[in-house]
Amino acid sequence: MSVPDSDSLSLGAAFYRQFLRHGKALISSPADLVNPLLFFFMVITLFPLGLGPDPERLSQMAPGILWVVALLASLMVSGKLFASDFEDGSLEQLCLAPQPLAILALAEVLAHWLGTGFLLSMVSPLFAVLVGLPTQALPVLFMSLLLGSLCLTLIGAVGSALTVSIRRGGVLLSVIIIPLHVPVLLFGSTAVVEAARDGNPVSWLALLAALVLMSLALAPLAIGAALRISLDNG
Amino acid sequence: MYFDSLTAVAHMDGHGIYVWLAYAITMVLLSWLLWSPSRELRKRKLWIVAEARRRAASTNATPEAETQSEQAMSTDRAQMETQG
Amino acid sequence: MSLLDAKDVAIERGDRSLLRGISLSVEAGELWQLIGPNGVGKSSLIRALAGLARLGVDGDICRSAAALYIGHSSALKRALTPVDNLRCHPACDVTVGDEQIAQALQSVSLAGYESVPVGALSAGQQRRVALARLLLSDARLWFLDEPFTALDAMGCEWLEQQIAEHIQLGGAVLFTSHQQSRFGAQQHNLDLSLYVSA
Amino acid sequence: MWSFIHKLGSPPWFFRFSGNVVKWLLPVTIAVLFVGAFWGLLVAPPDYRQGNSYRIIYIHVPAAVVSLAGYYVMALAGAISLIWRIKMADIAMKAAAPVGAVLTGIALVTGAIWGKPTWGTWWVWDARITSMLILFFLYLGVVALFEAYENKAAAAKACAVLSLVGTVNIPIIYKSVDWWYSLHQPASIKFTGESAIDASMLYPLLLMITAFYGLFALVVMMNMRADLVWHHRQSSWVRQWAGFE
Repeated sequence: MSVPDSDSLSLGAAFYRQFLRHGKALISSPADLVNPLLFFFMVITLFPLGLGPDPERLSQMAPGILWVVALLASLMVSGKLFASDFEDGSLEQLCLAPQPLAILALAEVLAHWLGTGFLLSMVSPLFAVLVGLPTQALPVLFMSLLLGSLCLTLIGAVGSALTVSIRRGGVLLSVIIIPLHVPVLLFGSTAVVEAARDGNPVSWLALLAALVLMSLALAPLAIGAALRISLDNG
Repeated sequence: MYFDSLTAVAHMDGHGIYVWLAYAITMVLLSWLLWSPSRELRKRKLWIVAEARRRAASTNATPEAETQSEQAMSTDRAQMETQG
Repeated sequence: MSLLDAKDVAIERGDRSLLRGISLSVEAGELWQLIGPNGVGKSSLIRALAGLARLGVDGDICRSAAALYIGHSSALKRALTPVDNLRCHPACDVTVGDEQIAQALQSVSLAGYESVPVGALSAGQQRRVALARLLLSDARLWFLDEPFTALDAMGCEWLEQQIAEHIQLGGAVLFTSHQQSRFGAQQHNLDLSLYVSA
Repeated sequence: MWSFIHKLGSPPWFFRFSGNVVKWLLPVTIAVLFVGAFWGLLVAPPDYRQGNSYRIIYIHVPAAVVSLAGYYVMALAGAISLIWRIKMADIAMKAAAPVGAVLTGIALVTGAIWGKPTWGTWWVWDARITSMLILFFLYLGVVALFEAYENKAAAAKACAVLSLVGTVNIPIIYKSVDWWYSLHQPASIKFTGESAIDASMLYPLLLMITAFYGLFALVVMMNMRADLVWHHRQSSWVRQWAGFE
């Protein structure tokens, strides 16, 4: 073995390395970054077509529309989170790594969130104008989607880890994950509704932040366990 | 007894249809819940007894009959498998 | 001091049991080849010994050293270059410098391909990038599942040399392969057909 | 005590034990069910505001209570199978999931039928019924996940993880739905505080709840017995059971 006695990888370095790996893979195919945003843009435009152009009615429903479509976009993207790792065999290697699988999986999920949910929340105020969301609600929309998309990505990652070894796992992912997205949707959209009505969105945003912290703490454990199980089923 | 006559029970001052519909659906579903595992258990017991008898028959049967009974058992097993 | 101890290992697939009663102890400097017909469960066993499969595996397996597993799939991201793939490899247990990677790629005769995305390489070349990991890891226990497939004569010869070198340095290698024993007397064989459960 | 728990894990012992329990529990549960239904339907007085449609509470509330408890039982079995790798817990979880789903379905259907005379429409988005609908989706998710896996041993472990994640989320779902829609009538039985309905209606309701709990345990055990016989169809104790009984 020609490797000099270099120090073994610290947890932080392994976390960063895994984060980098998923990030580079994501950036290398820009379509994966742009598609969710296009999906969000197009589905938002369906609502005025479906519900009629009356601005009064649209702006009243804008928070709900924006949040539901953001949830669907996150769901659509979650399926692909572990799919490529499962196919090219790097999931097996991940399970063999000396560092805990939950932490490495968390690194992958955060990199995936940056590429999808984070971009979505940056772009969402732009699309909010399409459905006539009052301008004073835009910052709260951004904040709620920023926090909410992280929570949705973490929960979606649990579903993705559970269904990665199933061939047509896409639809199944939605069936098992949508009930878990309900609290996030409720807190997020109510925060934006309160902001649009000049009410007090802070308490709802605080609840959303609490959900984010809970998911950050608990979801990786479930993701780690689910990945090991999916490997056995593959 | 709160109700004085049978018709009052059925009518329940206008709400009878809803109450009896709810109870009917619940009783049907509950009985299905109780009935399906016992049917499954009986079906599997019959299969096991049949397979035991077939295995006993095939041990003292001639080789030619052997392959035939073996083949019958595997198709039978496949059929059970799809249901099982 | 044995690097790998496996006692009474049984492998199941679905509720059908494939292998039973396998006991194995691999000492430092030993080379084991798992032999057996197709479908007897060679891959399942080597994955179980490497710690990849837990469901459907009974008996206790304990490894007292870091393990490196190379299976059929190359575990490489098609969009990344060989250098990025080797530097950020999920199971890589040591910090790997750029010159070590260059050395490894040079050793598998992929010198000019550092910046070509792995997706653009041929299957044989991708296999060699995956095998380059053997040079970049401190793991003393190697589990190689069909390592010689999709390798040309030169690749096989390189791999044999790496395995021999790893053995001398006190490592241990388990591998599955169809070809007959390539290392002659030096190699222990584990014939799985003896352990097939009825 | 521990040896009892330990023996529960061995299939032949559990099969005989559950066989005896089912023998006496089946008639008892059916009897209690009919007594409770008779009492609630015909003897108990109607509610002064809602009239006789209130009698649906005697099946709606028990189904809702037991379906929620059933999810926790399922998740507990999942946790046992994940942590101590006991195969019997896998079988228990697989048996509990469909029963819980059907009970939640019953709660939803009876809730909708109850809503028609009281609120005039078949479906009202009130907090309790909405939370039950989401609990129904959680159950369907577990059942769908189990069916999707080919390797049934991995399926049980995956469903265990999903039901544990679901358990963590249920209180949050119930609370978030409540805050989101806080108009619903307060839960009629508050075991802590004094219950909102008087004794003549409370006793049949408690009777029906115990009947539903008995029925849940009964059906789960019967499902488990059917699975055990199939999993161990080759082993001698099953053949002996099939041969002699």
